[in-house]
Amino acid sequence: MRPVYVLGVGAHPWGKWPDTPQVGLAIHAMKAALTEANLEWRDLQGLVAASSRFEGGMGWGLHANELAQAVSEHGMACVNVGGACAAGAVAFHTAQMMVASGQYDTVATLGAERMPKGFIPRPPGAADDPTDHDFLRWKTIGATNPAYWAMEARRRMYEVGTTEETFAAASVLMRRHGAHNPYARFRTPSSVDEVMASPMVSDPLRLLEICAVSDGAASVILGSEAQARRSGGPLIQVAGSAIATGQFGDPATRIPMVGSTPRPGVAHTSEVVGAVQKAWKAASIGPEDVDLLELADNTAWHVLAWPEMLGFFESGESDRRLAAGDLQVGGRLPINPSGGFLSFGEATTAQALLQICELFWQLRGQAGGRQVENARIAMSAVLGLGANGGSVVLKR
Amino acid sequence: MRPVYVLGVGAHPWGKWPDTPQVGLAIHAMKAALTEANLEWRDLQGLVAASSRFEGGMGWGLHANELAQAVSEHGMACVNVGGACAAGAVAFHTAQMMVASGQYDTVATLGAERMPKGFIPRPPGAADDPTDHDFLRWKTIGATNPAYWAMEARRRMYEVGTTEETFAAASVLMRRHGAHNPYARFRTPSSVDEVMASPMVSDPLRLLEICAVSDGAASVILGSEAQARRSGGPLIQVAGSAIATGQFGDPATRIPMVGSTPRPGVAHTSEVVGAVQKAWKAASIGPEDVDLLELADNTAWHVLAWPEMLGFFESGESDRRLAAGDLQVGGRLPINPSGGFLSFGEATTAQALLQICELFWQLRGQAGGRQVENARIAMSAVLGLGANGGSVVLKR
Amino acid sequence: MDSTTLRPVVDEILKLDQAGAHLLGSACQDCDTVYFPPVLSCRNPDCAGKTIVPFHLEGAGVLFSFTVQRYRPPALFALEPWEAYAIGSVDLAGGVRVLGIIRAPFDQLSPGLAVRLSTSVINDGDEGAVITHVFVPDEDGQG
Amino acid sequence: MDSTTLRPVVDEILKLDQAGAHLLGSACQDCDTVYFPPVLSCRNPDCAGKTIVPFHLEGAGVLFSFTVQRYRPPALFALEPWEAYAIGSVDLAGGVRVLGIIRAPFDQLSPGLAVRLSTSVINDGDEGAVITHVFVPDEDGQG
Ligand SMILES: [Zn+2]
Ligand SMILES: [Zn+2]
Repeated sequence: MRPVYVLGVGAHPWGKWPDTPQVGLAIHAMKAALTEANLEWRDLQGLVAASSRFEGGMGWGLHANELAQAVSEHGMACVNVGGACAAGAVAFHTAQMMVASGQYDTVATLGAERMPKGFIPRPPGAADDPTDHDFLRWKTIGATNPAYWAMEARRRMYEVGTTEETFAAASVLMRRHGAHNPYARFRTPSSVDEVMASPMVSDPLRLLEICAVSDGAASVILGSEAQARRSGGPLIQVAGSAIATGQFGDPATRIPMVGSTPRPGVAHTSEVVGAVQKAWKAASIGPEDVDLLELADNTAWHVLAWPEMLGFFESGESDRRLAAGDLQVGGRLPINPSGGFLSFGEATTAQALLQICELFWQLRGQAGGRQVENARIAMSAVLGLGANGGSVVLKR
Repeated sequence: MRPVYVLGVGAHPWGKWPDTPQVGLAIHAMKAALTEANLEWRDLQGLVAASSRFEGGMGWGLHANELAQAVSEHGMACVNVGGACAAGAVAFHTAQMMVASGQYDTVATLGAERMPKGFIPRPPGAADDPTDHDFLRWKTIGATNPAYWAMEARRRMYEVGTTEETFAAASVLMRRHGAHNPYARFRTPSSVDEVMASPMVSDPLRLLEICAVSDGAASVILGSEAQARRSGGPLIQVAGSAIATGQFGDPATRIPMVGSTPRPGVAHTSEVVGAVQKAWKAASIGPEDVDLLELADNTAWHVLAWPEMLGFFESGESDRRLAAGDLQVGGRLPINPSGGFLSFGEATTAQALLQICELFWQLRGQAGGRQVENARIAMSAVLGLGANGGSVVLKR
Repeated sequence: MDSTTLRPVVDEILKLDQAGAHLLGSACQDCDTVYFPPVLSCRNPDCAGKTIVPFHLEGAGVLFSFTVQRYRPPALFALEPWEAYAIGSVDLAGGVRVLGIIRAPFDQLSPGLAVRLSTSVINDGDEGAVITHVFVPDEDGQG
Repeated sequence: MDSTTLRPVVDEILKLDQAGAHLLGSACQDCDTVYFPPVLSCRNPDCAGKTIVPFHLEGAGVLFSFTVQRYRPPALFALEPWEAYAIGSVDLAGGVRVLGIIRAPFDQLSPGLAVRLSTSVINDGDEGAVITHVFVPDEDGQG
C-alpha cells in the first residue's frame, strides 16, 4: 500500500456556538489545517466530510459539497459519509484509501456539527418504522443514550466490583487532562466530591460522568509522501487505520437496540475491537507499542471498560490502573490526553477527527501541558451508532 | 494503482414495489451480485452503500449497516455515502479506492431506494434555512426539478434550434432500448406521436420526456485480480473512475440553485465533464475509444445535450446524430442501451449503480436484444444534486 | 395499571390475548436464533438458509442489568404524569435479551432478579392511553 | 397584486423600501463577484481574500430562459388559487443569474426579453398572504 501521511490538522474550539453557522465552524477548522499543511483551498484534490443529520449539507447530507460551494469551486472530488459518532473515522479511513490508491495526492477530511440541546434525539424526519430499533427504543421504552451506558456501568459494578467513586475518578482524570487543552469546552479541573455531588442522570451515572452535547469542528488533511515533505515538519505517517461493524452475538447493550442475541465468546463492542485489531495489523503493531490512546469516553464507564475490551488490560484491571496513575499523562498508558469527550463534549460527526488532531499534536510535540513525552505511536478508537467502529494509528 | 475488477453485478427490477421493504430490494440485488461473483455474504470485506434520505438506514442514513445487521454480521467495513442521484457513482469510486489501496480484496456497493410519489421533494426533516438554495427554490419560486431541466431545454431550442419533435424522438429511442431490458420499468416501445400527445409538464418537456420516480436496487461487487479470477468469466476491469464537483462560473441552471454567477469559458455541468475527463485520464482513453455510453437521461434534453457537453459531438450536432441513428444500439455511439432513466425511472441512490450493471452486462455479452456488438470499452456519466458528477469506465 | 383493552403503542411487537402479553419476534428455522423485534432475514453470517418465521417470546426472564432514568426523554416517548422509571435488559428463553421498562421498587433491582413480561399504560398524547411492554418481578421465578 | 405592506416569504433575500423591491445578495470585495442569495464566503477558487459585503441587486435584467410549470409543486410552495405559472432565469447586472417567477403572458416569453424585478402575492397558508420576488416585462428595457 502506498504510504499516507498527515499533512496538517485543525479544529474549532468545542463549546456552544449558536451564532456561528456550521459552515463557519467548518471553514475555521479547515483553514487551520490548510495553514498547518501549507496548502491553499485549490490544492485539495478531494474532501471527505462526515455528514451531520442535524444541520447543513443543503438538507441532503452534502456537507463536503456545501463547503466547496462556500469557499472554493475548483472541482475537487467530494465524498459525504454517514456513521454518527464514528463518521469522522469513516471519513479518515476513506480519505486514506483515496490517497493510498495513488489517484489522489491531497485529501482533506472534515467534521463540523452543532448539536441539538439535551439528549440526542432521533434525526429530523426519521420515519416511524416498527422494524427500526431506534424508533422502538423511543416509542416503547423512552431509553436515552445514557440509559444504555448506565446499564453497562451497572453490570460492570456487578461483575468486577467497580464503585461509584471509581467512575467519578475516571471523570476527574479526563477533566485534569482537558484543563491543558485550548480546544476543550470544560477546562476546569474537577474533584471526586464534585462529580459525586452532580445530579444522577441514569443510575449509576451522574451528570459529570456523561459527555455533554457540544458544537465543534475538526479537519485532518492527508497526502502522499511528496506532499508531506512539501508541507514541512516531522513526517507523521498513517501507520494503519480501519473501520469495522459488529459481530453476530456481540453482548454489548448497543444503542439503539431493543433486542439482541448475545453469544458466548464474542467480543463486547466487537465493532471497535475489530477495527482496532485490523488497524494494529495494518500498522504491524500491538497494544504494547502504543504510547497514548484516544478513546471515545461517552461516559466514565468507557474510560474503564474500553482499555480492557481492547486488550490493554485484563477484565476488571482498569480500576486499579486508574488508581495507580497509569492512565494519566506521564503514566504507562495515557488515556485521552486531549481530555476526551468528557472535557470537550459530543459534536458527533466531528469528534473522531478531533481525536486524530490530538494524535497529530502529540506526535509533533505540540500538546503543551498535556504532552506525552516522546510519543512515537498514537492511536484512536471510536464507536458510532449502527455498530460502526473506527481506529487510527499514527506514527512519527 | 492496483488494478480493480468487477466481480459481479445484480439488480432488482425497477418499478413501484410498495409491498417490498427497501431492505428487501437491497437483499435481492446483492444476492444476485454475490451469485454472479461466486461469493458468500461473509466473503465481503467491505460494503459501500449509497445512502437514501427517504427511507431506511436506521433513520441515520446507515444503509450499509442496516444490510449487515439484516443478513450477515461478520464485521465487514461499512461506508455510507450521500450524493443524491450521483451517490451510486460515489459509492463505486469509494469502493474502487478501497480495493486499489490494497487493504481490501472484496468490496460491494449498493443502492436501494423507494421514492416518494410525484415531484422529488425536500428530504424529510430538512431545515428551513434561508441560506439553503433548496429551501429557497421551494419557498420563493416552487421550482420543481423538471422546471430546471425545462429551462435548459428551452435555451437549447433558442440556441441550436432543437424542435419539440426531436426531444420526443430522443425519448422514443430510450424506450426502444428499454424494451429489451428485463430490469426496466417501461418496456413498451413508444412513438413520437405518443410522446407529443403526453401532458405538458414544464414547457417544452412532456410527461414521457421526463423520468418517473421508481423503486429499485442495484449492486456492483469489486475486487482484486485474484478474486476476479476466482469468480470466473471474462475479466471486467475498472479502467478508471472519478467523481468531481462543479467549477466556479458553471453556466448550468443547476438544481436547486436560485442564483448563480456564470463565467465565460467554463464548461456546462462541469462536475460531470470534470468526472468524465478524470475517468478518461485514469483509463488512458478518449471519447473515440468508447463503445457505449450510459448517461443520466433525467429528461430527453439530457440525451441530446450530454454527448455534446462531454466532447463526443460538436454543440448542436446531437439532433442530426439522433436522426441518423448514430445513438441507437448498432449506431456509432449507442446511448443508454439499458433504456436509461426514461425507461427505468429514477430510484436516485440506485441508478448510477444500475448504469454500471449495464456496462458489465454489455461487456460480458449478456445484454440480449440490446447488446452492443463486440463492446470492449463502456462508460457511464451521472449527475447528482449538490454538483456531484461521477463517471466509470469499464473494459473487457 | 394493566389493561388488555388498550392498544399497544407499537402493534407490531406486542400482542395481548387471553394468555396475557406476548412479545412478537422471529426465529430462524435454519440456525434456531431468536430475534426481537421481528426481522426480515437472519443476521448469522454462518447461516446459509436464513428462513425466518414468526415467534412469540416467552414471558419469563432474568434481569441482566438496569438503570433508573431520571430525566425526561425526547418527545416521542410520552409518560404522563412524569416520574423517574427503571429500564433494564432481560434475558429470555431462547437466548434473546430484550430491553424494557422494569416496574419494580428501585431498591429491589439487581442483576439476576427473576422477572416476567407484563404491560403498563403510558400516555401517548393525541392518540389517548396506550400500553407498552414492561417487566415485573416474578414471585414464582428463580432469582 | 404588488404590495409593499406584506411580508416577504423569506425575509433574508427580499427587501421592500420606497424605491421598490430589492433582492439581497453579496459581493466579494476582492474579486468583485456578485452572489445571490447572500453567501458566507467567496466561492472563487482564485480569490484569496474572500471579503464578503452585503449587496443589493439591481432590478433590471434580461430573460435567459424560462418554462411554464403546469403541475403543482410539493407543499412548501403555496400558490392559491393554483394556476400554471412561468419560471425563468434572469441575467442581472454584475453577472449574476437569478431564478424567479415570471409574471407575463406566456406567449410573450422568449430568451432575450427585457424584464425588471417586482413582487407578487402568494398564499402561504397559516401565515397569511406573503410576497415573493418576480420578474415582469420591462417596457423601457432593451430586449
Ligand atoms: Zn439463521
Ligand atoms: Zn472573491
